[in-house]
Amino acid sequence: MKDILLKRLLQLLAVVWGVGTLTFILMRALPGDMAYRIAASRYGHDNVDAQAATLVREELGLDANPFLLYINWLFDLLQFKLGDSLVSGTPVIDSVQHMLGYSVLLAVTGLFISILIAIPLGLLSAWKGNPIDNAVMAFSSVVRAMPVFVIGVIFLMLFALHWNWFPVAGFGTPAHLVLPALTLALSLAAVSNRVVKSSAQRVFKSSFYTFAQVKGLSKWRTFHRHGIRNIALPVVAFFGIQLISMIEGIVMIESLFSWPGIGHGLAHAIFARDIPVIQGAALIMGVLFVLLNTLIDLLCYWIDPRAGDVKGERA
Amino acid sequence: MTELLKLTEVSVYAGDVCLLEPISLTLAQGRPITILGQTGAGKSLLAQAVMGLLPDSLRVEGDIQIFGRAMTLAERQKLWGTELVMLPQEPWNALDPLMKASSQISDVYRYVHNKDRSEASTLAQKDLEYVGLADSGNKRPDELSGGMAQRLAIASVTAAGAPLILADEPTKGLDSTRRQDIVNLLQERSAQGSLLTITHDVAIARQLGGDILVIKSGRLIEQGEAEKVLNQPQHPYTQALINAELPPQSKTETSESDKDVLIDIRDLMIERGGKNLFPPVSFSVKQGEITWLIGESGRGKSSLGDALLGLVPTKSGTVTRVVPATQQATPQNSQSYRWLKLYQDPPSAFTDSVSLQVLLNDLVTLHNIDPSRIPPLMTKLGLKEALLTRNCNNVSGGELQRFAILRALLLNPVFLFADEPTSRLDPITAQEVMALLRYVAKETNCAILLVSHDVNVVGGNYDQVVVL
Amino acid sequence: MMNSMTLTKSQKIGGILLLILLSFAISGDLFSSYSISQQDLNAILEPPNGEHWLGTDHFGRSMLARMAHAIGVSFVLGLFCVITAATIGTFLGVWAAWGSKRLDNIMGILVNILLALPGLVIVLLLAAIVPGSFLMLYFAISLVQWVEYFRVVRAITQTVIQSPALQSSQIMGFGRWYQFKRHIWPSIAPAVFTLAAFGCANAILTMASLGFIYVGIQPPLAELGLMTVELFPFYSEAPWLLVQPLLVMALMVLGFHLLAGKQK
Amino acid sequence: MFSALRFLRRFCSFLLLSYFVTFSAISLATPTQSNTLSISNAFEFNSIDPSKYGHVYTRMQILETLLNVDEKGNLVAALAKSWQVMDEAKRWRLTLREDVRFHDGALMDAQAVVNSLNIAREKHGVLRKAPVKSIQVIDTNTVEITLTRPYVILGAVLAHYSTGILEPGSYNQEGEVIVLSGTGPYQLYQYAPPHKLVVKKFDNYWGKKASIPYASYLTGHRAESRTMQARSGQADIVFGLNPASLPLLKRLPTLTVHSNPIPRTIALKLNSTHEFLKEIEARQALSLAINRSGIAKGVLRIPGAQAEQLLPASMADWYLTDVSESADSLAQAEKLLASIGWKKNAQGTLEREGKAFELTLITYADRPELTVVATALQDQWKALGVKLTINITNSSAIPAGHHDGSLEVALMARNYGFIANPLGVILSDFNQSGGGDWGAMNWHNDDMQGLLNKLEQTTDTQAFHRLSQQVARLIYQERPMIPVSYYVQQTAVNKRVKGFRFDPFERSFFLNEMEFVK
Repeated sequence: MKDILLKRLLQLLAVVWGVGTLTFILMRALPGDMAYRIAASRYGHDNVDAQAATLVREELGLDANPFLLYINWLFDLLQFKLGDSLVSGTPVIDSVQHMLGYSVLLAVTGLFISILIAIPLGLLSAWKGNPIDNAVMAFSSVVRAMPVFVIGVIFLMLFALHWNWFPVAGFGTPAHLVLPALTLALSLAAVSNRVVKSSAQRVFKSSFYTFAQVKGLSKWRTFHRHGIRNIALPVVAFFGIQLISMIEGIVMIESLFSWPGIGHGLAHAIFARDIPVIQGAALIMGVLFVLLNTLIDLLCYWIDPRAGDVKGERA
Repeated sequence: MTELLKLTEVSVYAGDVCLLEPISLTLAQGRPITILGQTGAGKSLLAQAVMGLLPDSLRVEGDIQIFGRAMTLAERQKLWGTELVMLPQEPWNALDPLMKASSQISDVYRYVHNKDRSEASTLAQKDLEYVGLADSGNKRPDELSGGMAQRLAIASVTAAGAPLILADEPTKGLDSTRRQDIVNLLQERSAQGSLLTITHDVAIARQLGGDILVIKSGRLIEQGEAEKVLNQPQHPYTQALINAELPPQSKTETSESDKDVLIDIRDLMIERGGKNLFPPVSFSVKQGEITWLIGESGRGKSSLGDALLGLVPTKSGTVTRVVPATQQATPQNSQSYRWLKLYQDPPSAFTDSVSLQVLLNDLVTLHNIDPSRIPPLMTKLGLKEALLTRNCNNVSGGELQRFAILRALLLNPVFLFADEPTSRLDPITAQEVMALLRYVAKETNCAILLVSHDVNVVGGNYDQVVVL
Repeated sequence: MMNSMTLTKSQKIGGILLLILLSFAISGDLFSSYSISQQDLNAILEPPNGEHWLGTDHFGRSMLARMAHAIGVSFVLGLFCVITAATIGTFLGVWAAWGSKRLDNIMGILVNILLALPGLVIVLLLAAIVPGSFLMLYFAISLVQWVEYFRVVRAITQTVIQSPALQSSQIMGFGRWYQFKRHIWPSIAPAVFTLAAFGCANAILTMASLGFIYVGIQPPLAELGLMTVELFPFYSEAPWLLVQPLLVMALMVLGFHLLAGKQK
Repeated sequence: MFSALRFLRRFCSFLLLSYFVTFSAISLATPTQSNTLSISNAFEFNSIDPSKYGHVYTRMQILETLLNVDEKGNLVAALAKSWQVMDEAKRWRLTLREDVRFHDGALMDAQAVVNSLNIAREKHGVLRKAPVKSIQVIDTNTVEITLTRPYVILGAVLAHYSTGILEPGSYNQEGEVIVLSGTGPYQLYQYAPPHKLVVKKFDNYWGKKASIPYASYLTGHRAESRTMQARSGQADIVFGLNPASLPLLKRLPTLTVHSNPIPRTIALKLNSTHEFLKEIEARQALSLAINRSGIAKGVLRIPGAQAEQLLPASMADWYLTDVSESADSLAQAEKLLASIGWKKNAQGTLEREGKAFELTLITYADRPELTVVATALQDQWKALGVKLTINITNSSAIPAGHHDGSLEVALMARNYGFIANPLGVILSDFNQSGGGDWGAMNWHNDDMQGLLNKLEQTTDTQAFHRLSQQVARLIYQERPMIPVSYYVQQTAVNKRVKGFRFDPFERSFFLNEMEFVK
């Protein structure tokens, strides 16, 4: 247990430094005059001109030598100061927290609903076998092959326009969250239900499972006592991995449902060369990633205390 | 005497291929039956058929009566635990890897006998003490040794109190001291009901008594009273099975022969997981001789062998390879590829991605060995030409081990570490492999370090014994 | 490689499916009388008819020509992306598992940093560094995808390295390349093919998500991912347009998935 | 003890708790669907500084300016009751309205106005470009602005959102806006940049009091989601509908679609010293090769929006009435290019002295129409023999390219109503240095300079008209900028809203004139 936490702490430091430096270098390498880009975002894209650019350049002192900028950026970092957004002037912490808060809310709800979809589907196709298994497999492959916004549009047409149950876009009330989260959940569940199925099949076929029934336990009791915990192990690890690959889907969903998340915000920040926001966002997402993965590791450790790299192997 | 189990003309088919020819037997209360025979002879198919655990691809013929009533598969499955149980072959993967030992047993009391939580755990603790696992209640299966896991399996399966117990190879892979406890435990647990055991270990059959059936490649060849079958075996196959058994060996005997020393070991110690595996040991391995290394499982026999091959670091002591005087110190014989190893589980020592022929060609091209040496060796090792076209998965364990020896011989080995080469093989093939090792040592003057439990397989084939 | 080459029935279907798509791409490119950029502003959003077998898009360009070209482009770039990601991932995975412990730790830290940075940020940053080059986008996507291969390959290689088979080859004097060819590759090949199956489709989907936020668009290039974004506004007025790239992508994924066999 | 299920229960309770916390803060607000007019538009806002996003706050009627403009572009009184222009437009005196209150209750006086104007002068915006000498208080209700040289469009500048009047307390010492306390009929109620803001009725507004209690502004990036908001009735008024959705929306009974031309033109900016573009014939040929009616009808789906001239007909001074579209313009274009030595090579691309006629066009994706028009242009110029590569990047690449001379061609949407009097924009787009960031580039024409200087001083309308017609003709003939089409703003208004009026200068949504149909 302790070494998991220690390893993750080390990783946290490496990630904070690595992400920061990487974004810093990459941002420096971007072509295009930064002053102009920031002016464009500040004063509206039709209203930017040389005068605005010079104003921005003086105000932000963009011509200082990059190494100096990097040093005092690192120095600020140590005091947890992320600086202010070049475009809106608000502290990076607030704008990222606002955007990230909504994205995390969407991600967590989406993941949670995807768990509610994937586990029954996976277990059902493992338990009932082929007619259902193939149907679920075909369904998952089709959903995985489609860009997320197509699923989003289908839900919108159905639930928002046809039956008018949920609002089409925007945020504010829980009703706004339903359709975006459902779209994200479906795209995640299409992948994770296959993992649940293969893990469940492995456990159902394993000899300790039949041996438990030979001991006299009923089918349901065997599943309850032996099935859930053994199936959960690879599934929980997979959900941890999915947290990372979720960002592409989130960007599309946020843009389609006008959800004020980080995905869209980050894209704008990169176009507008708003370096502090990008670094702040990438940093906080990196830290969040490490924390979530630590949580997943602890969960896995709690399920299967046999630490060690190779899970499931006899020691 | 009530009839617990009555089988009439029960046989098992895969499609139209008969894997187990018709067998009839009646298992009465208090009178155990033991089924003897080679591994893979279809014995365990019978037990699985009775339990209703056969894979879907197989079909059962004949009539199975339990407590005098013929039952369908579903009915038999309802009897699991309370009336009819089977002890699985591999104890490790028959226990839930994530569940503590005590709860594997307390579950049965709680959910089969509907006891409440505290009563179930006290009953479980009582069972654990009974099988000698009192203090390992909180351990998980992977923290138990083979013997402990088997005893836990027995305790948990018999907790439901089923009178009729089937045991499939209950002592496989265990060393002799452990086997004794397992058999006693089985006898006690089946005292009220009855026991049907399947094994290839003649000593177990002798100890259990009752009736014995001998099966050879799917066919019943002899049946009768335990003493009668064991003392006056009618069928030649049964005789071979019985006299393959010899008294156990126990103390170190060093060879006084004048052969040259190949490896000289001085107070060698190896450490694994922070603790020393065995006290400092010194002996020398002589050319052309077989050194038999024996000791408890987990005492580091394999590590010692690997240390001699330079695969494992040593903690202290010295291992010096003595270049034999008779052969001049050609660079050729000190090369590492003449120090070879035979493995316990033959299929795992080969890659299944290519045929054996390809593996052989690889070896020939690597060391530009003269291919004409292969046919005579093949005949000596009893390997058929057609064998080479298949890959290692669809070839028997015995043939694979002999193929491994062929590959070793092609490299004119100087030293061969045989790590339990026969434990996965049945007695007859094990004997053949042992004889071949004898031949390798004598003919090619190659030193062999043998690690093995099968006292009756090794027999007299050794020149010195080292006990860890 | 002997046994993994005999294709099961489903793998054959997958192969045929992909061949059909490829032949449609090549034949479409060669024989269609229209170029991918030839516009006819009086004939926009026409349903499939005699003249244009797959109808026309919002510029009046022949969808047949564009779809054929798009499949070709997406196939080539998808494969390029998969091959780069697979080679980098497999090489580093095997190297990390097989090389020295220190190297393994360094790789571990590098991978964690890369994982922590959301894939999209890396792709966006790289796309911004070399604007306009399409290959760079796919290279950026493969930079994000190689981590998957790395993790899977490293896990499998670690088990294979401790296997007796590899040890026996080592003792018998076989070199590392032989050990890789005979022992490591056959055990990681199925997993790599499965990842590759979805890798190609994911590359195209990432392109679509990029196109959704106006990155990487270069008229008149026809690429499946960007076409879905381009035709998306016409989903209610001309739904048969948006269906075509989606259908092709679904068939592609199905084809790759069947070809990779049923591991996952 | 069944730990897995217990864990799941704890996880759900944690999630529900977080829901309640996040949403309670927002859902408790009193605006509900019934008492709020919801508006959906494409543009974000991320600061309350009028010089940056003033246009959002004037449209939501929080912020007001001294002068206003009617649909025709004539100056109208607003916070300033009346104004005099003295000694050839070098001294302007404005008398303020007396009973105007700021949102925080303070009365508006000359001191507050001068303070706002002076701060606006420091920041980027139209006032900073005006040649202002001084802005002083004359008495509590009159303000005087003196200029270094005659500047006839100062009135239009004072109607620009960046010169909005805020209560002095809204600024901190450095002049940054910390509170948006304006004088409009609505005041800021909830501010969640960059996507949402809600305004509340301001009861003691000096003018026509609003009737709808709340109004919300939501940024919807994608046109498709804005269309759906209109269809589902979730948004009462949706601006910036994309062409593809018009046929469908027009058929819906619940809403009406308004099409209003606005003085914004999609135009091409050419680098007039570029070796391929320096001859007038080349620029005229490129303009002739454009199938403007096809683009308007097929691409923008607004038949009749094609633009032969830079400024639309609604700006009478700058619109030549005797100009018409020439037929078979592609043949004429080819003849023109042949006359200056261009010949088509084997691949169908024009060549002269071994150099192929290749250009790079810069445009930006923030306005979706631009990428689509660029793609159409690419194919039409390909027919002429000009190979065009399109580079979709950030809009700031155009002014940047203008200054470092790297720009060849750019496609943009120029708002000639940015300052109420178009002369303001013309002046900045065609100034002495050969053009402007968003205007011509390296186009040196002497009589153009003369005309513009005179125009700056002429206050008499006939003289102004004669001069502006000459400027328009020069631009039409020499083609430093090639117009493609005018903008027609498509707006969907839900039938439950009465009194919607569209402002062609996009300065106000006129929220206070609207009511809900009971």
